[in-house]
Amino acid sequence: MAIKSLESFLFERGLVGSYAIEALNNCTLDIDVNHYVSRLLTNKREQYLDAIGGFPTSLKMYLESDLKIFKDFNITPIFVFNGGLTYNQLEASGHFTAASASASISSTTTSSSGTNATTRSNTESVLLQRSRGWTQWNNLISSNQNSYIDQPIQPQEPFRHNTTIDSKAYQNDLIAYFIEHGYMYQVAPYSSWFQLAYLLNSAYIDAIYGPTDCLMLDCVDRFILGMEFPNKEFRFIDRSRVMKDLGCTHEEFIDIAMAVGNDLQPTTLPPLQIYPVPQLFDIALEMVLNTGTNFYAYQLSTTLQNDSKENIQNYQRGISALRYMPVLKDTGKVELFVQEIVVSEEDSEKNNKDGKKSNLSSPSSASSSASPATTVTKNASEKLTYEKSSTKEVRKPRDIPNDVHDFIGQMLPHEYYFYRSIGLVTGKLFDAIVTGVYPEEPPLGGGSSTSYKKLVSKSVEIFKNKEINLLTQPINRYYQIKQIKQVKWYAANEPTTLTNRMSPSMFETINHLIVKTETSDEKEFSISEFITTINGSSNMAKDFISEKVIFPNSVPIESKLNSPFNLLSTNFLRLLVLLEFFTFDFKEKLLEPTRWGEVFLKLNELNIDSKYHESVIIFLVFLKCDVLKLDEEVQPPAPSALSQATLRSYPEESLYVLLITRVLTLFQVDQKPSNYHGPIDKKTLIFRDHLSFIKENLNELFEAVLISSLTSGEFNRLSLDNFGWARKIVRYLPFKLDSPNTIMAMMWEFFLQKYLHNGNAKNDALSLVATEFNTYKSTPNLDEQFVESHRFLLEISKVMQELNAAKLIDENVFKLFTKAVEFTTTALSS
Amino acid sequence: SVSLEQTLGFRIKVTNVLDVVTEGRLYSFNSSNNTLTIQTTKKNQSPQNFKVIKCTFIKHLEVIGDKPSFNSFKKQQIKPSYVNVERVEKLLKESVIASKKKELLRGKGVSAEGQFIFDQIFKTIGDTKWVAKDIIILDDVKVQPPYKVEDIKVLHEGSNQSITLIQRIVERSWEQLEQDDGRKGG
Amino acid sequence: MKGNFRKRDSSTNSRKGGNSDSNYTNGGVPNQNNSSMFYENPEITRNFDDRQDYLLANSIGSDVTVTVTSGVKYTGLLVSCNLESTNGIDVVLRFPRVADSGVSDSVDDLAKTLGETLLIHGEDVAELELKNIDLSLDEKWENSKAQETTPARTNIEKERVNGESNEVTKFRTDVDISGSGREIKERKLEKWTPEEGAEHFDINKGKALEDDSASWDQFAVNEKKFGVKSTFDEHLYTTKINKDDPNYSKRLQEAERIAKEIESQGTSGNIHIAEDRGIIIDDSGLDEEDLYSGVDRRGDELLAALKSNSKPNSNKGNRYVPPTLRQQPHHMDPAIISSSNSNKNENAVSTDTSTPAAAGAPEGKPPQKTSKNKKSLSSKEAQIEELKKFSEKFKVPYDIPKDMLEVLKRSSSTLKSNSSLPPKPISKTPSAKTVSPTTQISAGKSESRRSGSNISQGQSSTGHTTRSSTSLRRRNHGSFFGAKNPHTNDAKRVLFGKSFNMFIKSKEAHDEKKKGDDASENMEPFFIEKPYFTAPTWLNTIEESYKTFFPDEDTAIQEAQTRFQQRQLNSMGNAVPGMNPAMGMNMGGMMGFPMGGPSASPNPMMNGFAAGSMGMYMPFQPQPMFYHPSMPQMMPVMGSNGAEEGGGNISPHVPAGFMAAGPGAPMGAFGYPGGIPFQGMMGSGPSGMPANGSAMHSHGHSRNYHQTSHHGHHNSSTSGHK
Amino acid sequence: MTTTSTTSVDGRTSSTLKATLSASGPNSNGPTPAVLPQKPKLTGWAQAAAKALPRQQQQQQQARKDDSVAVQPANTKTKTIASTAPPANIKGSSTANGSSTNKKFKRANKQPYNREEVRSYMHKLFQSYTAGEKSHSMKTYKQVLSETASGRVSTATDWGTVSSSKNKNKKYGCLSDIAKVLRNQ
Repeated sequence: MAIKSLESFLFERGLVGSYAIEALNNCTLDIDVNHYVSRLLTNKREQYLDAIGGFPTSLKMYLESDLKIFKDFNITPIFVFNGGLTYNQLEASGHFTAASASASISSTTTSSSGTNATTRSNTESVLLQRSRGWTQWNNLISSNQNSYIDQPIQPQEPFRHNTTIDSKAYQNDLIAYFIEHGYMYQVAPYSSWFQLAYLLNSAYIDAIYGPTDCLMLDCVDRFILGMEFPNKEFRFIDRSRVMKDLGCTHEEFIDIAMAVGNDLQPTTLPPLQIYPVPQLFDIALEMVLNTGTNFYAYQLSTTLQNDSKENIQNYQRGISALRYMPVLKDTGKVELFVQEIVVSEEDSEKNNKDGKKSNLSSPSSASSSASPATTVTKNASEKLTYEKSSTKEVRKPRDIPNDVHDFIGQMLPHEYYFYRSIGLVTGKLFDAIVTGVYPEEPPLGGGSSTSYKKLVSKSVEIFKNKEINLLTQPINRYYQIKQIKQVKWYAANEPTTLTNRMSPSMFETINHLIVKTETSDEKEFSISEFITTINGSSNMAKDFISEKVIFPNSVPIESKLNSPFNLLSTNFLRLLVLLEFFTFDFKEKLLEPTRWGEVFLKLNELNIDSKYHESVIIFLVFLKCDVLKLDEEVQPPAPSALSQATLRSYPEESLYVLLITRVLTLFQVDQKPSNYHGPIDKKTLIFRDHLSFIKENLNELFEAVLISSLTSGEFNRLSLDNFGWARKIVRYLPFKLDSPNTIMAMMWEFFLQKYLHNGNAKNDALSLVATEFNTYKSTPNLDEQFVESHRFLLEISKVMQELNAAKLIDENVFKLFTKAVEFTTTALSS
Repeated sequence: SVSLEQTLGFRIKVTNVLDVVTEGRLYSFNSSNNTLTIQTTKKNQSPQNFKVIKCTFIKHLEVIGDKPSFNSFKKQQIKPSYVNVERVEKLLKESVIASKKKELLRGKGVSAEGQFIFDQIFKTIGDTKWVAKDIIILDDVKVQPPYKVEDIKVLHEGSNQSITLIQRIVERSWEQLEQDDGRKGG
Repeated sequence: MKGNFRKRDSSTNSRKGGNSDSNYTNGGVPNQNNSSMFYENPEITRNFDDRQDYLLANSIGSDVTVTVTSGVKYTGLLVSCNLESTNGIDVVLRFPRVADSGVSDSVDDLAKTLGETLLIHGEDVAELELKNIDLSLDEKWENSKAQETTPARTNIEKERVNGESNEVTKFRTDVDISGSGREIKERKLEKWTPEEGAEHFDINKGKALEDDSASWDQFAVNEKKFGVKSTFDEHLYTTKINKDDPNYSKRLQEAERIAKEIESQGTSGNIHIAEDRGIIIDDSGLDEEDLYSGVDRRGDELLAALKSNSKPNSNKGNRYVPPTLRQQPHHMDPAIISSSNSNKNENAVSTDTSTPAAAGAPEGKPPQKTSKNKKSLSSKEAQIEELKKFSEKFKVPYDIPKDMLEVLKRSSSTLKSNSSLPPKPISKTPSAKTVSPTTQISAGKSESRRSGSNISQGQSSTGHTTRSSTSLRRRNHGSFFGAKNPHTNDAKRVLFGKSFNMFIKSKEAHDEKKKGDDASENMEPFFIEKPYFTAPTWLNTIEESYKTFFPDEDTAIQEAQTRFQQRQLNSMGNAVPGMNPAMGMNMGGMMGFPMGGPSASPNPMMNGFAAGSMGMYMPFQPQPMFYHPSMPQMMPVMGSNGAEEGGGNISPHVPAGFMAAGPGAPMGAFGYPGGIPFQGMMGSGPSGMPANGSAMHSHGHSRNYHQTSHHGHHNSSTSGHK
Repeated sequence: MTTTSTTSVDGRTSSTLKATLSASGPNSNGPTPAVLPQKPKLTGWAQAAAKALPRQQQQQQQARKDDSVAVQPANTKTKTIASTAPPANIKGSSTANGSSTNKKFKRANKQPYNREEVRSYMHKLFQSYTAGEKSHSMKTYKQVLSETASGRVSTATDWGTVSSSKNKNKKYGCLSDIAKVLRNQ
């Protein structure tokens, strides 16, 4: 998030140095992904992303061009992601209330909500702009209702404005990209820029590319703030020079940073919250220099004000997080990164106490930081030298208090942090265990539909309870008693308590399921291979139910899961058992597919392209959840993107279009990176939310199953180094990537609408799509994409046939879908 | 807009049109009769005090402190529960009887001083009652308005003992009244 | 879960139904919302009305005070009120009297007219004050009634039981017990679940301890203590038994055997069992707010207790082990390497019931073979064992009332030993190979410092640079890294792949140790540390809260003050080299500017924000001011004034740091020769009032220096002519 | 056939039951020495019984329990033996049966608020006063007012708050400060 308004201030003051990129030749550069992404996706970019969903394609474009330059100069980048959030950050992001307050603010107007641009949190701004975008869009639609026939309207109001993009959402996609291209990455246990500082200090890297927050660390002398590739330059900040120029001590600087708002303490504290953001740092600095303001003292002195208690608390937590931030050390353990303080030897004891009582970071300001004046009067300097000669300086680490968990978060086992660091888990479940809250935040489409809310409440039984049990069982028993709740944005006051304890535990019920094939270490896991393996067995119960459990240490390595393929297959089978695609009873030695499982096992037989397998599973689980029939309107109904004219003249075909667009939300159009600006469709987006929710939950359940298997010791964890984990395991994890955007669905929607109105002329319809979606840039092979997505529809249609045969879906839905696909076939082949 | 339910439990300070201030927690807001009920005692105290204020009588309402965490019907610690009507009836009868007894000790349309004199005498002599605006003690002595020492009359002859006692009581009472008056003035 | 949802649904349905049944109309007031602030539906209205009706019904028969719209107050006995009135509440008072005559009349005048009963219509009732309302009367009343009737009932029950004594071997259903003669609908037992809220905790208030012990509630205890509903306990009260099951008698025997086992445990040394059997935990630590919100402050203690328990401790006996990980060797060694004293083939046999001695034995000793002789327990026994162990280990330090100490003599001593935490190691790292973080950091620092000296600064800055509006773009020449240029190192990459990996690193550490060990045959096999070794808290070096590291208000302000003065001192010395630092202070105090209210000049910083809402910080533009040669001559005079006022370097009346008005930046400009216009800044306190500073006026040739001390103790003025 | 067993019913011997009953004093809530040692036994027994059941059966029962809606909640903790009261007793009649039911309920759930009964009672009460005004030497405030000196000067009942203040025509006008706080949360 960076220290508010500091960057522009430094530029104005000319305190940002620049170097030619050559200067970084051969170096290892650590990059804070949060900071980096916020530089790449500035305000003007990806403004309509939130209206279509999916991964910001332009990000990939910028990333690729940067990586190319790094390569030219032989710079080795290491990307460091942010991990868990500290209490201050959680509160600011609305974690504990699932952003319900922000969601409600966004529904009212800005003026009445009582927040201004300075005090509003990023989450609030994001939701506010999103709702503004949709409101404008609705108005636009209704005003154009009469004129709109088949020419889709383009939205005018951006859906993102002046907010930082949350890089967390795209973490998995980025990690997948880094693994694929062989770049190094790491997910920090908490703050990413602290991890950078640790790596720099322990000489693993040569330079860091991070946010202005790095100025708060006195162990970082200089860091890179930005890259200007067109000029082949980079911009950097030199700490000592900045401090000298500002004329304040390091402690005062930290005080200012805490007051204006920074990554560790995101809210702007009084008296600064009434000023516009761009001037914050400037004003705060003036106050310190001219009136000797200490912002902590200010908070203490205004105890009568409403929020003063929280402000003091936030300030203290911010400072403390700065002093004691966990980092992943090279020993593989997560420990606090405690900076040293300078104390004079003889006063060591006394000063230590005084130092403790100071809200400023170091007791000996004169020696540890630049003094405000360049020259000192004779008397004063004599005095100083005298003082110096009499005492020796000692560096010692700070004392660590006993309630670090109150401002950072409770500690998890090192092993869990390791899995987070390699991107094996997204970490949302870890955060839930640490904070006691699993937030269900509003999805892109707002989530007002009853079916989505139903899905959220159903997820407790289907996914969440199992996940929590699997993850709390192997760790400190405090977590087995700790209450963990699902908090929903639409009813933040009515949380659902998740069950940590079951007997027998979830792991015990599935740990006899083992898929062990004689495969090479290199065999890649895929759902298709998994199906082949399962179908290859003549007696499932015999082949996949193991008499003995394999996790104890006494079991020899050979009998454990010895290849990544076996590890992932075993846990995928367990996942399917938990999803009731298979029934399993250890006592009865029973393992057989349910009707859903039978359909799943047929995917290879049906010649479904293996790249669609994951989508099909998501689709099956969605149908199994049974919250919304495929042809059922969401409640309350969302406005259709089709025109009134279409809906009235072609009711039957409109229904076809509905089914087609819904299924196509599973299909990602092959795009060239670009900032999207084209038609949008809320109805389709809302349906996408459903599938996206299913996918996220499938991912988390699989993560939980996998972690329970790994921590118990079923897999030889010593057999891989970090790159091995990434390349052989993380890379093949299913359900990791963001769900597709709605572009392909919309292309078909408007294609078919035009086709209907234009006397069934395909070419006109295609050229309409080409112009409306600007495809000459983004999708050069439009025809090919239509053919490809049509193939996808046909494959889904095969699956539907099986589902119908197994009586798992309504026959009417099946017939309707078949007709709909036929309709697309005629349209495309006309 | 917010559900009215959420107003429950707020600590508020109500200033009415006479500038009388009441502080407490919002217990109920009734749009059906346009009143606001405030619980003026602390939560865990028993018995409780309340004040029902008519909304038109409110000049200004101010929230003290933060939003309560328990602002819904479900979370109130006073919730309507079963009321035994018989019990209410019984209590009413009992208190009417008790009040009647007390009522006899209050003079109708008498001055505050008069009532004070009566109370003081009653403390010492149980057989003291009002007859119209006169205080009658032991059916022997009468004190008439304005109840000064001069106003003590003997009804029957030969009860000097009691009369001196009553004189002393009345005298002392007036002294006390004047003191109180002086204090008020200062 | 499903059941819960269904229940909730049905309850809302019934509520709706109830609503339609009731003929209660809203008294003609349309229930719609005129303003956008709140909305209200019939459901809410009804709930609110119920609340008020309930209160009023309970106030019948108590003394109330009615304030009528004229301000007169009447007190009297509330005998009736009209719940249907639409404009206020109609009230009937018995024995009314005037409590306060309000503005106008004398009491006498008003009192004259009162009768025995007074009906005040709602439109006149401005306020109705209800005092001393006891809302628990119904409960008390029921109790007293119940006590009267119970003995009789008990006798009847007794007789009936005697009559049926032939049915000894049968289990009796509710229907049996309540008598087969009556016709009664069969009903299922339901578990008592506490409502959300505090009621079930409040009930115990004000009762003697004995009452509580009988009605001790397991669910309440668990929920109260841990915020967890124990799944296990739920079976205790809700189990149904199927007599027709063929295995019924077998199971019954089994059950009785287990029951006996459990009963024979006794409470000695186990606070948990003691609690469950009706010994009360002291509630005094919880105030109502806590009970109310369901937040248990003991969570911290719980955490602390866990912390101490999770610390590996060789003295401890049976450790609790998660069920998942049973049948594995467990180790008490805090080091990352788990060591066991048994050989590999023994591992399979050893269970977690191995004796403390075996577990805690030092490395050198030959392995003891205790575990082999033990029979492995049946799974059921193991489960009980599990529970027992869990409850033994799971202790939370509580305050125990004095009279309970007798009962808990033994367990309290255990508590004591538990509450004192063992001293913690500062670093857990067992490996000798890894460098301690301290040295690493300092090494890194000195290295970067060295490199720092080689950098040519892009811009030399002296004192205060004025802000330049254009950003300076100047390229640095030379190297970003100083002397030591980085070079790509493949080893680094490999290192990165191996480090940050707890498995590999701990194995390395283990092997390292093994190499150093002569008797390598005795070395234990390597195991990866189990995740449950990690406590939910971070390692600390002192037993204090982070909050204690922050100063109190005075200290913080003082610190800021000192810093501020120091800066002024330095900047003065810097600006006027020939001057005495003492002068600097006084100058600092003097260099103020006249300042009007916030309305003095249009303010560039305001940007439409409400002024004065918080402490506004108001910059302003003074008239250009010029340096005059006569100024230094005035200095001594002013200096003496300063001395008179007790102004040495530090004024005795030091205002709060952020309230002080001081020049700071202007002083830097003061050193320049010639007239230089400069911008001054003036602080204002949180109240929005301009700070109390000194003022300086100029009138043509004559100058008045008017100095005010911060607290206005003393004023003096001097005037000089050119 | 399914038998329901609870902690309060010990069916193994009638003598135990008798002991329990005779032990409980006039107020069956009060603990007596004879009751306490009994309690863990029952707990232990039920605990064991729970364990002796196969898991699946338990689950089925759990499910069945969830589906059923009990006619009346019962508090199984009390030592008193449940006597099922006819629904009419919920209204709080004062028969021995009814009060014992109430007593049983006291701990588990306060009985629900009897809205209709309270309203009709209050209504009747008010009627009795307003209808028989004279019998109680009843005066209304209006009468009192007219008899006093100030009464002749007409007193405005509306203090002009509604019309004069900013809350004009707003139903919830006086709650605006609360609304502000709620919005800013």
